[in-house]
Amino acid sequence: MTKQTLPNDKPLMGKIITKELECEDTYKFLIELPIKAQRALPGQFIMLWVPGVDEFPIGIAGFKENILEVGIAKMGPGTEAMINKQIGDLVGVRGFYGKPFKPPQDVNHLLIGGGFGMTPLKLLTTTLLEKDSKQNIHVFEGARTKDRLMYLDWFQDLHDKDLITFHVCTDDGSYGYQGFPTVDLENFLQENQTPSVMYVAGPEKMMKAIFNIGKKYSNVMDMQMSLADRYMRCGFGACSYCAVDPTGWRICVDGPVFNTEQLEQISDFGLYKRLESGEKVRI
Amino acid sequence: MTKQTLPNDKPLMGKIITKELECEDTYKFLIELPIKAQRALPGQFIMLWVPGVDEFPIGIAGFKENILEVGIAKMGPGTEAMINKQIGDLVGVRGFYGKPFKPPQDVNHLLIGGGFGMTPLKLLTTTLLEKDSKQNIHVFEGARTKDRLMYLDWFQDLHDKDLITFHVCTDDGSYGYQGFPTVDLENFLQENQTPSVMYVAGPEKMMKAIFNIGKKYSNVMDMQMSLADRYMRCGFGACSYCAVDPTGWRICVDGPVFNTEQLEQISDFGLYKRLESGEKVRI
Amino acid sequence: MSFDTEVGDIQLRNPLILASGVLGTTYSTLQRTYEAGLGAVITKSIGPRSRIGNPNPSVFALQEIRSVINSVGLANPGYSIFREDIQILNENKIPTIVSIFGENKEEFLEVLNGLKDLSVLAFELNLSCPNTEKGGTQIGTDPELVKEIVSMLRKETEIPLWVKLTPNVSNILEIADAAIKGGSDALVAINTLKAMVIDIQTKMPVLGFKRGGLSGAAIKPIGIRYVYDLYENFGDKIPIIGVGGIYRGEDIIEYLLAGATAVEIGTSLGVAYPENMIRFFQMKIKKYMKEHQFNSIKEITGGAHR
Amino acid sequence: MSFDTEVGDIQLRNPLILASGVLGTTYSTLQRTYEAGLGAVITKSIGPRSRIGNPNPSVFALQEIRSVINSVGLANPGYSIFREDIQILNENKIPTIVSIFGENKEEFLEVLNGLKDLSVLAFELNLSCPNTEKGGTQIGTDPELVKEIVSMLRKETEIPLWVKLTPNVSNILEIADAAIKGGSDALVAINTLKAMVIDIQTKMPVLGFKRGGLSGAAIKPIGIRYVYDLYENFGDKIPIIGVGGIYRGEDIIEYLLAGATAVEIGTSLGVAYPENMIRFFQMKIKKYMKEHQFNSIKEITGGAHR
Ligand SMILES: Cc1cc2nc3c(=O)[nH]c(=O)nc-3n(C[C@H](O)[C@H](O)[C@H](O)COP(=O)(O)OP(=O)(O)OC[C@H]3O[C@@H](n4cnc5c(N)ncnc54)[C@H](O)[C@@H]3O)c2cc1C
Ligand SMILES: Cc1cc2nc3c(=O)[nH]c(=O)nc-3n(C[C@H](O)[C@H](O)[C@H](O)COP(=O)(O)OP(=O)(O)OC[C@H]3O[C@@H](n4cnc5c(N)ncnc54)[C@H](O)[C@@H]3O)c2cc1C
Ligand SMILES: Cc1cc2nc3c(=O)[nH]c(=O)nc-3n(C[C@H](O)[C@H](O)[C@H](O)COP(=O)(O)O)c2cc1C
Ligand SMILES: Cc1cc2nc3c(=O)[nH]c(=O)nc-3n(C[C@H](O)[C@H](O)[C@H](O)COP(=O)(O)O)c2cc1C
Ligand code: FES
Ligand code: FES
Repeated sequence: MTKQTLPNDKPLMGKIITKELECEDTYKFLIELPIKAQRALPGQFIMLWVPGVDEFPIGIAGFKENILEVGIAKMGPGTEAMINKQIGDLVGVRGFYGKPFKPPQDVNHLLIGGGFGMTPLKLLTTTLLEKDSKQNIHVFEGARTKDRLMYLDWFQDLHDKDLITFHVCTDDGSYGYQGFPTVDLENFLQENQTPSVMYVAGPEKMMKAIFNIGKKYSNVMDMQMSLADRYMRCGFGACSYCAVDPTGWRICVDGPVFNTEQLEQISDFGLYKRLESGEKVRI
Repeated sequence: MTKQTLPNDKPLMGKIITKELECEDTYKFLIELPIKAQRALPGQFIMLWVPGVDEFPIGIAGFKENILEVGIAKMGPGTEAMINKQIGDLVGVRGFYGKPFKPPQDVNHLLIGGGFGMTPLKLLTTTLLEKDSKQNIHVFEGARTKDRLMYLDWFQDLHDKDLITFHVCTDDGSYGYQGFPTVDLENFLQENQTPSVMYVAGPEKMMKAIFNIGKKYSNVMDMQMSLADRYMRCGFGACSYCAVDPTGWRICVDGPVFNTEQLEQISDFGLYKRLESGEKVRI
Repeated sequence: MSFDTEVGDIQLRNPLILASGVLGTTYSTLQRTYEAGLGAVITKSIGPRSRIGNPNPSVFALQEIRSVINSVGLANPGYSIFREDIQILNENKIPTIVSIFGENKEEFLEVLNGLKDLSVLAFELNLSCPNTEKGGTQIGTDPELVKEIVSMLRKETEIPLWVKLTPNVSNILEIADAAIKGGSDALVAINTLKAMVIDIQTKMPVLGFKRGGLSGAAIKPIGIRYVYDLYENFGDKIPIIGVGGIYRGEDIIEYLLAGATAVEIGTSLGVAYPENMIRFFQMKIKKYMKEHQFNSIKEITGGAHR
Repeated sequence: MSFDTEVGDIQLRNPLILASGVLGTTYSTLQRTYEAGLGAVITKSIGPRSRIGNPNPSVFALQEIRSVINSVGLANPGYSIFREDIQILNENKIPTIVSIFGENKEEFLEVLNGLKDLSVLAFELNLSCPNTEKGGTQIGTDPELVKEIVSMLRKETEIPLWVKLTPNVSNILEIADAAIKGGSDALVAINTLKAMVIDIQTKMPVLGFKRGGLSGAAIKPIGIRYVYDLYENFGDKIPIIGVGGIYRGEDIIEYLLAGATAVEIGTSLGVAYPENMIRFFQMKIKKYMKEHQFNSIKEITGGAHR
């Protein structure tokens, strides 16, 4: 039976059917779920349960019928335990949770990310490419070094096929141009006066910097940013540990993707987060 | 919203919108329910809650959209309390419960009843008349006296319109022929060699007698009888207070309507019932 | 792969047992349910005297939470009459557990002595019904009384005694401990939870007795918790039987993993086609055992304790 | 017709209160929920020290029974840090009740004293959380300790003290009586029920803490029962606040009829659009009051006791 979306229920146990090193310390997993669903929207996430270890939010990189793609970057014990899982192992999935990116029609789509922020941007790219008319898609990815560029081959391949423009850079110049993605981004915004929308996912401090850049350009119609530096428990809006001030928006259901207008209202954005205890600290 | 049938849930509160004396000590009620359902099947019943007094099974005499018709005969405190209800009062309805009569095609339909047994037979008549082709419907009703003939006008009217044949009798001859319905029934079965199906509802001892008559006639293809002399609590098969031996059939879900083959297997039929305590006693 | 189950010294063909009070008022429903594929059946709780129970409404469904509330109130014909039903079950070789209750020690004793000559697999002591004024929960929350009653009955018969525990208690372990000390052969958890439904239109409690007990899917997470706790503390001492909210084969496995040796199923069999439910239960358990390479039910028991 | 509600001396614009632990970890979610139309909000339970709570999974839904199980385990920043959030709520004039807990008398005292200078509508004493090793349920099932803690805190402040009761208890009336004798200003019933979920594929308890508490629709009939029982016994002495499984306006009415003066709502507000839920609640209550010719909330309270 194909459901509209997965039910908000206890973890659904899925089987790992593919595990591949995607880039340094980051693995791509395909997880086969026991229920089919129509689709996951780009920007949505799941709560991933590594049995006996931890449960944490993970962006959706792809989804088809009942095969879920995620990309896991090693951070601490939870992600490490996931990375140590083998094909055939079971993990729990709750979701799909959260509000997605909402790309409007007839704009330049500027996808900007780094690290595991590339996972929702991958699904966003897939979704944009599925649209009837040719979309003007620009992906800006940056990392310390080539080995840390996530989905490098995948985006490069789309670029080579002329389906997207891939603006790629590294701090050390080991791939693409040397520098930060914001360089090419600003170049693009200066050269193209047609309306653009930015979709950003990555470390919150980086997003805040990009937000400030975007605000300078009147051809930027909207900036949609996925907040991921927040501790989550429930994923569906109950516990409020993921909330931002002063709006009281929970990033699990009111986000994780927020638009320009919303980001303006979130005073915590790029500055503060809450710990597991609820204590507010500097990011 | 129109449901397939009503949900098996806590009592649904319905408003009494019509109350009419139907015959001696017996009232017809129309109850307006807050949910629409597609249909009730003839032979099905509800659990009627008279708030603060009692809840008991009551046959469905008619149902359309969300208007339920029942006929209540005064028996004891519960039915009396119902009869004392006024228009606008609320009563609780659970159901529809039970297996219905299952009239086959191309037979003589012989409906035989007495007392409140006429309520499911009324709905059965309505249902048979709704069928495309003209049905050969014979209704046999008997009572002590004219005042106790339930739905007399309704059946007489259908008879006068030549839609059914109404065989009516009273013990005292105050209406119809003097005697028991079995007299006309046997006449009919002797004179008509075409296949007939009997549908019977009334006191169980009477039904047992009719069952024995029916068995004598090879043109009787089936006898479907509605058992109502059983104490019920749940109405949906949980408590088993309504069960019959030795089959363990619960009249609330395996019945109340049983066919010839089933009735043959019910050794309690016409002989024993269980009290509220579960104790088995002679009927 | 085998479904064979041992609850103490009792051998069952599988771990599925009909819970007391559902389909258990007549020998014929008990027999029918057993023949549909259960391992054993438990009668409605039987007391010393005929009781008509509480007024109706006394059983209805709460659809949204797949549950039932009841206040039947131990309506039963009394042991001296119900003997006849048990005798027929004996003749027909139906593995029968008789649930008994009393308002005090003496009544428990009377009922046990009135039935112990029959062929009864076990007596289940209902110390936990929330739907009567006396007995039931009052007894089942008092460890002293539990121990006293169990040890008293223990002296009267060799037939295994199962103690059915109430979840309406501050510390179920204390009661379980008392039951074990009294000589109980198995612990059964859980009975229904104290509950109530009010109709907002008429502003009346819906149950004729006003208060009732909640069973069905809503209580499964509660039953699992108690079985898990009991197994953790007493799993090496006494078999635990899980009850509460089983609607699917998966739920049975969950109880076994929590520590149950066998399970009782009530509400979900109180439907039009209990035969189908039982078949589904069995199919699912078989499939699970195959997939997880379990050869016996025993191997599953307690699997979640690691 | 008015929604005005009085809980003892406290005036609320309506009887809907956010239950502790849902949307209550930050001033901003509390403020947002209040502004959506509640009468007051209750913070997450605050203790003496920062606690990171139990490992994840710690909150998930049980869809079929419209419920949630949680083992958050009182993760909170401690009163000295959470003061800041309360201060913002004070500045913004949000009627705030602060839920507090401790593992013993001294800790309760410390937390109360650390917050009592703030503008707090009431302190709700969480004597009933099933998700911690110490405190919580252990305290809430011991009448002596309840009385002692309440009377001790009573001496320290004029701010009303509400005692939140656990349903995981043999005799809730005994605890309620102790709370009243200790000087409680209101009784709140119920907290979550002890529960657990095991995943049958991995054979593991799903919650990181293994055990948790059940909330949501499954527990409504249980909450109604306790509120009814409490009102019957203490309704003339103390206001009772109903909590547990409220998903609809109808459920609120049911609690009021059972004897509640006001209600707390948790799980059903922990959704994407709490604002809509609150609007639906209000619409339904208004409609009901009109149809049944109630002019005030007070008139509904206890209506099922006749
Ligand atoms: C919406 C969202 C989407 C995400 N998508 C991805 C993704 O696609 N791929 C990926 O690799 N990572 C993703 N993350 C981050 C991922 O959840 C953390 O890396 C993971 O929780 C770290 O856990 P750990 O045990 O490995 O490390 P820890 O040592 O426990 O923690 C490392 C960091 O992760 C944070 N973290 C830990 N637990 C949680 C939690 N329950 N909720 C939120 N943050 C937590 C900690 O606060 C800390 O900052 C996402 C996070 C969010 C909020
Ligand atoms: C399937 C079925 C359909 C019925 N249809 C109708 C109908 O359409 N119209 C009608 O007037 N009556 C009908 N009855 C009978 C009706 O249920 C009883 O007349 C009613 O319960 C009597 O209740 P009382 O309080 O008035 O009388 P009491 O004095 O309590 O009892 C009088 C008789 O009714 C029986 N009775 C009482 N309570 C119940 C109960 N919960 N379940 C079953 N029997 C009970 C008693 O055993 C006794 O024989 C039906 C019964 C059944 C089983
Ligand atoms: C209608 C009904 C009647 C019950 N009667 C009894 C009883 O007489 N004795 C008893 O020990 N338990 C009785 N119970 C409780 C069940 O045996 C069982 O413990 C409880 O319903 C939980 O299991 P379930 O969710 O599978 O129904 C009754 C339950 C129901 C629903
Ligand atoms: C995620 C979650 C966290 C909770 N945390 C607390 C808490 O910290 N203190 C407390 O007294 N109750 C807590 N509760 C219990 C609720 O306040 C409430 O008593 C219970 O959930 C029943 O109400 P509901 O069904 O409306 O949720 C929590 C409940 C949930 C679901
Ligand atoms: S994670 Fe619980 S509200 Fe967002
Ligand atoms: S009335 Fe309960 S089983 Fe038939």
